[in-house]
Amino acid sequence: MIQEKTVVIQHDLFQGQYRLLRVAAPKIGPNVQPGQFIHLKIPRMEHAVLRRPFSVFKADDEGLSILYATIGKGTAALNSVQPGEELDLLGPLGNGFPTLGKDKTIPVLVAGGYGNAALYLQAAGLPAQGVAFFGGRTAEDILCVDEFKALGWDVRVATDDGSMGTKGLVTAALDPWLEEQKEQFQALEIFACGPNAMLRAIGDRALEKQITAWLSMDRNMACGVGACLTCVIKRKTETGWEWARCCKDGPVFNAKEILWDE
Amino acid sequence: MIQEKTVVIQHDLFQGQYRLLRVAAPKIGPNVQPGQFIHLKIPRMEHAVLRRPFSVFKADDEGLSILYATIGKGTAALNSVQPGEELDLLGPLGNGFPTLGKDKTIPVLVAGGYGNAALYLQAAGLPAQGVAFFGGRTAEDILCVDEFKALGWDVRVATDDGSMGTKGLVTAALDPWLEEQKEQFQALEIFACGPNAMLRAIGDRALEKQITAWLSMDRNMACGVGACLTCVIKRKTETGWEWARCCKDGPVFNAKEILWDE
Amino acid sequence: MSKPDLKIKIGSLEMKNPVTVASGTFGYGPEYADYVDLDRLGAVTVKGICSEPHIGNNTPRTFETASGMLNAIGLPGPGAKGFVEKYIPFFEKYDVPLIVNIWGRTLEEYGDVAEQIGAQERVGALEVNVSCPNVKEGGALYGTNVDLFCSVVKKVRAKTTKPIIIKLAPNVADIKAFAVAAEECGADGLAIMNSYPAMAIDIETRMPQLSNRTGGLSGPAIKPIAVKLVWEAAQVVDIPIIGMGGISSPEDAIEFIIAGATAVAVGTANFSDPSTAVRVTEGIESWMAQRNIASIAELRGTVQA
Amino acid sequence: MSKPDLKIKIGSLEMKNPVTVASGTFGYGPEYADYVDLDRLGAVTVKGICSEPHIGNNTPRTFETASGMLNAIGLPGPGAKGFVEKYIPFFEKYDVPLIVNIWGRTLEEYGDVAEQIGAQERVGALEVNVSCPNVKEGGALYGTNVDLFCSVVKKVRAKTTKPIIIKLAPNVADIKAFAVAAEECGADGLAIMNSYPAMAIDIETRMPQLSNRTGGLSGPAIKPIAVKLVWEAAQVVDIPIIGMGGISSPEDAIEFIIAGATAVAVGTANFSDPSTAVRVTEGIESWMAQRNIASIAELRGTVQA
Ligand SMILES: Cc1cc2nc3c(=O)[nH]c(=O)nc-3n(C[C@H](O)[C@H](O)[C@H](O)COP(=O)(O)OP(=O)(O)OC[C@H]3O[C@@H](n4cnc5c(N)ncnc54)[C@H](O)[C@@H]3O)c2cc1C
Ligand SMILES: Cc1cc2nc3c(=O)[nH]c(=O)nc-3n(C[C@H](O)[C@H](O)[C@H](O)COP(=O)(O)OP(=O)(O)OC[C@H]3O[C@@H](n4cnc5c(N)ncnc54)[C@H](O)[C@@H]3O)c2cc1C
Ligand SMILES: Cc1cc2nc3c(=O)[nH]c(=O)nc-3n(C[C@H](O)[C@H](O)[C@H](O)COP(=O)(O)O)c2cc1C
Ligand SMILES: Cc1cc2nc3c(=O)[nH]c(=O)nc-3n(C[C@H](O)[C@H](O)[C@H](O)COP(=O)(O)O)c2cc1C
Ligand code: FES
Ligand code: FES
Repeated sequence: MIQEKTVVIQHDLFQGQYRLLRVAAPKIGPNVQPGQFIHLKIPRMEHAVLRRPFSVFKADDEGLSILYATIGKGTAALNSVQPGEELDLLGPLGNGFPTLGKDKTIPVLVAGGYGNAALYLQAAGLPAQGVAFFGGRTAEDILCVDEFKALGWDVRVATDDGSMGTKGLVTAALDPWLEEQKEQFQALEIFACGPNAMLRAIGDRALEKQITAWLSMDRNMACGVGACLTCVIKRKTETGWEWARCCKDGPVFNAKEILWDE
Repeated sequence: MIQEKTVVIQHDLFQGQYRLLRVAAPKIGPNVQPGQFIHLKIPRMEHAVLRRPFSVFKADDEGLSILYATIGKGTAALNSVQPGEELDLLGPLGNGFPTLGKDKTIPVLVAGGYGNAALYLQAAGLPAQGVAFFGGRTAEDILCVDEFKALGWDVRVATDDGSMGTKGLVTAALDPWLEEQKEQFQALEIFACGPNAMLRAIGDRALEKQITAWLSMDRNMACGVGACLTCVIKRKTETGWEWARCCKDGPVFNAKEILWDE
Repeated sequence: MSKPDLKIKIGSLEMKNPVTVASGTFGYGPEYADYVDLDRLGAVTVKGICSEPHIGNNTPRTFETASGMLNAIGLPGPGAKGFVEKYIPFFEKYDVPLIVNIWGRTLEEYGDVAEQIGAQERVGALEVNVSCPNVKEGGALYGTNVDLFCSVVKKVRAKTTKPIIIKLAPNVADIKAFAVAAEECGADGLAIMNSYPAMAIDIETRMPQLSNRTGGLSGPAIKPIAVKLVWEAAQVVDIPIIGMGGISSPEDAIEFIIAGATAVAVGTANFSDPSTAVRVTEGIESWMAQRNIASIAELRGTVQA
Repeated sequence: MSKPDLKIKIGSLEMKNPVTVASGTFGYGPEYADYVDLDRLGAVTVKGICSEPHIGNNTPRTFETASGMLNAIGLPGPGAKGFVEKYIPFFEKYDVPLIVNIWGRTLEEYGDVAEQIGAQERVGALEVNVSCPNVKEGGALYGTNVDLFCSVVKKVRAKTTKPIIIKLAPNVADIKAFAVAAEECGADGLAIMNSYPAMAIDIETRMPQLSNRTGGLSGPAIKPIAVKLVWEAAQVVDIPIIGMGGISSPEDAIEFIIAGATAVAVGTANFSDPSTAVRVTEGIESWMAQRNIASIAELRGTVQA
């Protein structure tokens, strides 16, 4: 884990409400594992005392990029950052996705909205390509389909309004496909990132069908390094549950570890 | 008094630490009297709850400009404002300089640092031109000499380090000249703007020599419109003194009204 | 979508909308009249008035801090008689209800000013600032000692039939005790909160940034403190509360109302934007309309806590 | 220009510089060790420890506000035994003094944890968080009732010979009474201030932004409140004070020292910049050197007020 003053290389509208931000980060970039995140200090936002966490979308020896949605004050302020400006990052943070558990496993990616920012490096790094399910409100929320296809993934899309792919939640596309895989659930391994409700739906299916599933959880964070105990998630233990820190013990958890609240 | 959303037309380094900012302000611009000021909301500085006051340097039917020194957080943040951006102004505020009291009066301007931002409109509007004394720490703090000369003023400069004009405070240039005018003090009328200590020195001389002098006072302000009672100055009354509001009752006061603190 | 009902009442004081301005941030009325149509406010609350004229503190009187400011103006003012002569006539040309903030250094002064101001027909309510040191009893603060506090409320109550709104000091361990005491002693409403005692020091000169050494912290910085105090007080009293502390947007005002406030006041935000109170009113109205909330009463105190 | 003397003492605890971190913002030590050389800190102060393990509150536990944040973490922790086993060994490889923040829900819990933690050689001092409700006596807060407060200080004093630093609650009318009481009951130092009770509400869901409904406000927003409390307390006690509340720069720290603090703690600012405490230390040193101030003692309490 490193605190690095990075320099913005590129910052463009990507699609809809999403922007792509690339920074030169020679210290953090080379150390990123798929599914890890960085904690970013928004410049010129002096009334904000907290950083903002973003999954690393892409990373290499020179730097890294994030793909983000503008949803509130911090991301709105981030919009005004220009190439050449300095950005203070902490990273790479947390535990990312594991690689495939077994040979011959069919990897399944499930993403909602910016969720596939967290999945791209995983998709690129896995030894095998499988099926990727992307969900979103509308076609504008379906990101990087071509990029995942170019990596060899079979991409299936669902949108709430039916403007692209199946109409409905991502499970509307996933469930029929899962049904087809009935005979080989043990051969599947799911990697998912998206809104909480989606992750829970995936977790439920994984448990029910005994599929290994890895969920990248999204929790409000303060420190991002395990010190403040803001971002806790209930993790099952032998005798009940304990708090696990999303930032430090996650953000990726095995679905069977998570105790969902009623 | 008007609250106007103005648009930045021009924002350039003027000289040294001084910048010139021009805005389109069709409502405020035409109403400005020499010596009045505007109260400016610094954009993108959400942790700052107060506006910042600046004298109007120039004004016309389309807009106005200010000439400002970068001295703290607010003016530093102002530096980043770009042409095209919106600036929220209150103005024109306060009571400016009166015109010459009598015919045949010789007007004398005395300015320290950005003080002559407040004096330019006065210099341009008076029916007669006289002598202008400009003081500053170094040559970089002596502003607009050519512009005042172009208006027909006899400009005399003093700098603390002697890098331009007389070495010393502005009074080092003023005093010998005043000495020469001994016979006709009643014919002089002083208009001054600058740091407090300078204004006091001018005020003292004015009282002693019975010269009419108008001082544009600089006080920390909150509301800028007379409501909060932050910016008060002791004004002599028949029985003692009362508080006058720099923003509303000033910023220009007759030197003989001011009760200086011990 | 019909227009939501924004009307509220504090005792006999009727306000067409729940938004007033905080005492001391809006002068005596005329100062902002060029920028704001006063008749669009629920009420105008003026700067604190004592029975006698008062000179206030030396300068510096204010200092900007992170998302807030300190003030130690020191309650200068023209006194009750001066106020009545100088400013009551100004309000004749407006319909807006007038709330006069009053204070004293002794019980007698509280009584005197309440009587003089309360006698004015144009005055809709008195707001009683109890954050003052009692000069007779060695400087103990009326606002942080329940017994002294009750004596003020009772004194003011005895001297006027106008609605009295007690403006509580925030720096107490238990605001509920003061809220209940005010109600029991005859208050018609509460105002929460006054600025919070605070200080800043210039490290180069080692002088306090205010001539009075300490002052009151106001602005967005204190909003979460104020919301909590309003929420706590609203649970223990039935009289209406005017919530204030850092309000600068309609959303801020709605947060106070959901916490339990009947009305709100815009203070420090006037300095940054004189149109805040009007903008807040319009914003509350459209926010409610969009959500089909028919009246302020439907919103008040509905926090799920 | 010789190097200024930054050393300070709190009872028998010696710190090579006056800068520590605020409890709860720096974990138990290891969490920030990748970013910060712990040995450059004056001391490490760890998250609050109770005698028994504790689960804390549900989420959401924090919420960002204007120049501040709310937290209601709820003091989860491994308990005294768990802390000793899990974290004391970590500190063996460092020289930095260790301050352990402790708390309890009953007097007995305060006593137990003080005894267990105080017995650890590696521990340099105990910081006693008194902002806890007393579960036995109906939830009254130890920190806002002088009698309960004294009982805690005396209990902890009786159970350990290590320096004890009492961390005062800010939400009292008169901090001086608590400062004096702590000194009289045997405290070696004071820590001022804890986060300030506060609240925020989501206006769409009408739910509090924290699962615990209310939480503590920290960060630059509260700095002027903290400076005043430190200044007031410093006038009435001789024991050293650790000042905290919104410190994020050397200048902030110097302001507290001039107000009367012997040491300072960096809290919320760690989240934004983990190197803050080190940056503050370096900044104090160079600021003093530039002004030929030879020691912290020359600076302390020198406000011209
Ligand atoms: C591990 C992790 C990875 C993430 N990766 C991405 C990504 O790749 N792309 C992307 O667009 N977003 C991502 N997010 C979400 C992103 O952090 C939030 O959208 C962002 O913090 C919103 O900030 P704001 O100031 O605009 O929103 P506001 O709502 O104004 O923020 C207020 C506070 O809430 C917090 N907050 C608000 N929404 C979220 C959220 N969804 N998750 C966590 N904290 C939140 C903010 O951090 C801030 O503290 C990720 C979050 C986590 C925890
Ligand atoms: C009537 C009037 C006319 C002015 N005209 C000009 C002008 O034409 N050009 C120019 O450069 N400056 C002018 N000033 C001064 C200008 O307002 C300050 O330089 C500016 O407010 C500094 O803000 P800051 O945030 O950079 O400084 P900071 O020191 O960070 O500000 C902190 C606070 O102190 C106040 N403050 C600091 N210095 C001054 C000061 N000298 N006067 C008043 N308030 C101050 C700020 O407004 C703010 O509230 C004028 C001031 C007044 C009262
Ligand atoms: C400059 C200033 C002057 C004030 N004067 C008074 C006053 O005379 N009487 C009073 O009761 N409160 C006074 N207050 C407190 C405000 O009315 C209000 O309670 C406080 O500022 C919190 O609201 P805000 O954060 O919106 O400003 C004053 C506040 C400020 C900033
Ligand atoms: C997330 C968080 C957790 C905290 N936990 C504790 C704690 O366990 N014990 C304690 O005494 N204070 C705790 N505090 C209070 C801080 O130690 C400190 O007193 C307060 O935050 C003010 O300092 P700051 O503004 O620099 O953060 C906590 C503060 C925060 C923000
Ligand atoms: S955000 Fe602080 S522990 Fe996870
Ligand atoms: S700045 Fe408010 S009265 Fe002058």
